[in-house]
Amino acid sequence: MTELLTVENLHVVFQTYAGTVYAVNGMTFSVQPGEIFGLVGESGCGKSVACLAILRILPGHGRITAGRVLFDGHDLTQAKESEMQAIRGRQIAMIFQDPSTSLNPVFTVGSQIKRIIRHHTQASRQATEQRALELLDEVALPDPPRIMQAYPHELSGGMQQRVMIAMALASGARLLIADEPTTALDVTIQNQILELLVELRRHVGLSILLITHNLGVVAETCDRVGVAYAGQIVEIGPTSEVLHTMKHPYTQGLLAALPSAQQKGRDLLSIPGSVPNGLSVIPGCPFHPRCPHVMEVCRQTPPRLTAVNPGEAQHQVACYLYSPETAQ
Amino acid sequence: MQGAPGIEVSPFVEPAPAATYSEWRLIWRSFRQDKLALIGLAIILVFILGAAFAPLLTPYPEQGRGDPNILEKFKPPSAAHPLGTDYLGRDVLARVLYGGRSSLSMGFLVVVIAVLIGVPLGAIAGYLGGWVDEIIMRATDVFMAFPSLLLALAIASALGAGFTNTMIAIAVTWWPWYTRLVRSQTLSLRERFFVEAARSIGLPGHKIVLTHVLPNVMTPVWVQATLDLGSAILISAALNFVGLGVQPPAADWGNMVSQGRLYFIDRPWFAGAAGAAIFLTVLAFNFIGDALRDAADPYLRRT
Amino acid sequence: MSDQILLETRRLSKYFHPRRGLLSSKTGTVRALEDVNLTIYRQETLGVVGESGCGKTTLGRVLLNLVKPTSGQVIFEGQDLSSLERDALRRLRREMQIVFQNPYSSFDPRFSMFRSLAEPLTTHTNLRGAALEQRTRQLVRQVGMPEDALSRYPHEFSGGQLQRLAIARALALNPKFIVLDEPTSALDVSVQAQILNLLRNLQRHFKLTYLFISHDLSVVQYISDRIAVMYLGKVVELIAAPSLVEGQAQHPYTRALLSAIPEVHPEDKRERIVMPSKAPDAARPPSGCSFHPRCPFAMEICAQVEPPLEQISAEHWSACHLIHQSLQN
Amino acid sequence: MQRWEYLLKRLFLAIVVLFSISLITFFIARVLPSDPAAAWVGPRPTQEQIAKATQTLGLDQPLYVQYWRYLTSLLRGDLGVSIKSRQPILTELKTYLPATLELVIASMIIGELIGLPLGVLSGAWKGGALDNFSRILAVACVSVPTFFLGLLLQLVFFARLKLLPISGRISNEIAINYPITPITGFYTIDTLIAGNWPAFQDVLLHLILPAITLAAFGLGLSIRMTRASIIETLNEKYILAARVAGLPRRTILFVLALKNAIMPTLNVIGLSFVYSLTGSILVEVIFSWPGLGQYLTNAVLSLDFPVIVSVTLVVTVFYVAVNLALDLIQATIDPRVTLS
Repeated sequence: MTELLTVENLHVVFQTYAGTVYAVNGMTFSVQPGEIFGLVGESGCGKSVACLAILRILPGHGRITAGRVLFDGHDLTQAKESEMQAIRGRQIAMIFQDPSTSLNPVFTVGSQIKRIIRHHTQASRQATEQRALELLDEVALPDPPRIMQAYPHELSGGMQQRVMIAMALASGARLLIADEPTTALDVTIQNQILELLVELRRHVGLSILLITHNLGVVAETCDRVGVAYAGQIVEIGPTSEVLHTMKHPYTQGLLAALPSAQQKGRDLLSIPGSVPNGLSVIPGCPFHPRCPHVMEVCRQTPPRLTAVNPGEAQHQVACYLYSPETAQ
Repeated sequence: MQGAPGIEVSPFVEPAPAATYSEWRLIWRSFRQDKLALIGLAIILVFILGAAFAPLLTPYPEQGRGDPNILEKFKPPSAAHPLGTDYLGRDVLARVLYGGRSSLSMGFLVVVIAVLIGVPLGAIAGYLGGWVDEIIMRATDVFMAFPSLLLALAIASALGAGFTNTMIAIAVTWWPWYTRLVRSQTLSLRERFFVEAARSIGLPGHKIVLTHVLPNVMTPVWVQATLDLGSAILISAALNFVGLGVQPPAADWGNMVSQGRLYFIDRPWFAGAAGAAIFLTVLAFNFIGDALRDAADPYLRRT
Repeated sequence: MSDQILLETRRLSKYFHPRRGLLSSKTGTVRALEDVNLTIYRQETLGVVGESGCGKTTLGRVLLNLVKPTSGQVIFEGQDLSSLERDALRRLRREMQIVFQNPYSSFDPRFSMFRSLAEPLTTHTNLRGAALEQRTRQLVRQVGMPEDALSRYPHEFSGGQLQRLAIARALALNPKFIVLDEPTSALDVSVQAQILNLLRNLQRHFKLTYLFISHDLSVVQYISDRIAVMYLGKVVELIAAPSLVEGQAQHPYTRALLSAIPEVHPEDKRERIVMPSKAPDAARPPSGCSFHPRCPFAMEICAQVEPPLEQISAEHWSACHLIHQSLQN
Repeated sequence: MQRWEYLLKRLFLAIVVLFSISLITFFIARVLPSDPAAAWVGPRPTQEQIAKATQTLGLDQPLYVQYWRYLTSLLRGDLGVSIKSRQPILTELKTYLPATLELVIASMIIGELIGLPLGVLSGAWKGGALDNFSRILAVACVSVPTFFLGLLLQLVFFARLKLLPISGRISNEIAINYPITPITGFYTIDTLIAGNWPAFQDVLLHLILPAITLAAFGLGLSIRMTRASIIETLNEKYILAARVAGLPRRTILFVLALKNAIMPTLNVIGLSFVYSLTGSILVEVIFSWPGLGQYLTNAVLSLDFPVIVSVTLVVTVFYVAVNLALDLIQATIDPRVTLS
């Protein structure tokens, strides 16, 4: 299978008042055509920054220091700004966490969608209008002609996110990066948006890079998942394998920490400490200060992603508990 | 389970976030990167010291205070009179140094009075809300509906010309800006939970305003006050220029320009020196204020 | 039984009138709470769950008298809060505390932790000097923080640490009742577990009563003894947590919420109840049952008659016309 | 809220403000001075004059009666009589106001025409050469005292370069040889209408220096505030979303960002207007421009109190009206304004 998007050993740093923040430290993953890939992790794990880096829209004080981002075989980190311009929207679209601030408040929904359609297709006025109505229908918004006339603040959060998705489709992108698309929404609305994404993947053949902190969301929508910690992928593989036969102590800890009815009356297993703030690079395995199974080697050299079962390359984990060198 | 102090808790190993500096130290660290601001600081220092030690710095202190010296009038700059002499023969440098006493102190006092009136009113309006807020805000509306120079001019002429009256007149037009600023800061502060936490433990309102609200709204007030020092000096110079403010023979940069303007085409030095003094001072305060605002920006946004 | 009751509300309502100033047109009142009758037993955790704008946060504030109710009563240990004098009310504040959603804004950035934790003590007790210091040290230890935290400032802590300290502050006056307003929603999963464990330990140890407000039904299910489900300012279902887990919820909204939790283990998945996405507007609640426009089981009567909260079993109440339907069938 | 409701509300508020303004001017005129009658009569009053003023002003009456008389006479358009000229103030204002407005409008055109585009470009290319230039220009413009700048310009363009006239609205010989028939009171427009080219040229030359002097402050203000609002808008999430959608930079800047940044810009125009209006007081003194400012400063020097108060009142009313108009324009541009 040829990957649509490959992120290889990506490093991103930010210069801030407090010092240099190492946000992404050698992240590697790929998204295949037509799949939903979940990038899951807690705050500060670098998942959102990695996505901004893919599209090269990092804020001014952030920059890519190493690594490659291959889209269709082209390295986006080396592309000129004008080439990126042609990739944004037309090839890769992105939606954000808070739809209410992602829509321009002083233009109607219709004019915002139509502007994108016209820019990318040069269609006639009438065809543009038609296409905009189709798109709003495609994201299951009721009464598209009325929505076209509405200003963003007149729509609910769920509807705004649907509009954002319609705008992502308007440019004809093949890959959609969805950065916590449902975090700002209520649970019942969250489900509908996720279902819409799954639906679009099936119908339009859209590939989706879904960023979330919610393992439940991953379980219900993603084909494959990468677990990020301190700017690196610590475990990656098909969703059901990662979530059911999880190997990395961090993944195990995350799942054990989820409160559920079954855990009732018992203490939750929790990971001690809190996520690192990125102001320094943790030597060795980034998880070692919080890991219950920490060994001497973990403090020295960072582990590499290796297949969990030899001969089955899909499910990989970066942990010395499973690497052949330390297994003996 | 053990006794009260030792109740069982999950193990906890977590390093504290690294940098722990106070807000003003961080602001200063960023501020001192700004060359223009440092130049501004130097200019202000020179004028303040010049005004404070005027009697020691000039050989003609009595001329600085206003004594005429008709025989020497209209002398261009020379070694004896580095900035020349004015239409009454007074040493212009001495006049500028003494004029700084009036101009600088009026600007400074106007801002102090405006802050003293405006800040408490803003905090009260923002914290209490309701009809108190409504009344205070409508009052600011009315005062801000007047162009401030004009209102100050009308009030100053009603009170009669003079340093104190002019200062009061300007301050009256100035406080609403601080009330507005502090009120909006207070409103956003009220959204933050520590104020609600203070209410939930039953801390009385005046204590909440004094200990939690006011200290947290002052950073933007200091920034604004620095910028306003320039504007206050500008407006007080304007009132002195039209004949309000300090009365001759006392010197003020504003009335010095006014007195010199008729001779300006042929003998530009004495109106020019005073005009340049105003320009440099206001410029310096703007440099400082801008740098301070940029430096404090992360802290202003935080609230 | 009545001495089992710590707190009760009787027909508690809170209306907000969005201020429009002079010359405004009356464009509706937001009914944040309407006729809420709740009983909270000693040492239990009552979970309150609902989507944004359902009034759950207002409920917490009204119980603590931080917001005055429009009508109705809050009765704490037999005393009606609205009838109390100012001083009596201030004394009562010692008994009831609150922990907020956002730990980062829960502390005055200019106060050291010592000052923040000492504030409730100096306001309500005569503890000063060494005794005060002693007490604050004890408080930080109780929540699993090192004592040197007292000399530090809020920006030096992580969210999880701050939430521990906020809990310490809430404990300072030995309260009986704590409102926990989404205490973990700003935290990461791994830290959330620490806080939930801490809350459970403290409850056991200090015999605390909790009102646990959250939008996350899985957290509420885990920590609560009973759960109140709110929709547009009303309690639509009140149910013991084990019954909820066993799938005995009656109200379609409760069932929709349950089915909407994204599950890590798909085999746990309940059949999904799909609701129209039309967002409810708290200023213009629908006629009859306020949930009927989104309810997949809506009947004719739902649009006309508002269903009362009816008792189904000992600890199970529900406000839905379907109860009678299912009983008849 | 409906748009007409918003409009009504704004109008109502404006009336409340106007009412309060009359209260304050009343306060300044009748309460603040230690002896209002003496202040009203001017310098070196005679006993008889004071007695007459006390009677006409009704100073022996209770304050509320005085205020009522003051308010009703204002509403009739009676602003009183100038002490110095013994003319009704309203009549005098009618001759001075057009001169001031012509100057203010000319300066606003200069200031905003340069300031707004410079602010936009400077904000869009933050840190660039143009940005550095315009920031220095802006801070210099807001720091220089208006009256001093006027003197400097006279020194350069009149005395040294001999390019432009030093003061007045029109040269004497032109005024005599090519007389202007007042229609609007704006000399530039009046000469254009009449096709009076020599006079038009002369009037325009006279306008340049005072207009530039007056424009400086507003120019600096426009650059700073427009720049700040552009930078803020460009930091918004929806601008990032537009970039991600692949929209070209010029569309983002000149269509998407500008429509959002226009609101603060309208406020800038309002502020510039008031600064020009008050700045004209000083500029008119420097350039002997026969407008409100000169009328006012002469009144200050001769303690012509009725004139001081009336000019303050009239200018403020003007200012309120301009702000009201700007508010209504905002309401038509931004759909959210009517909600807040």
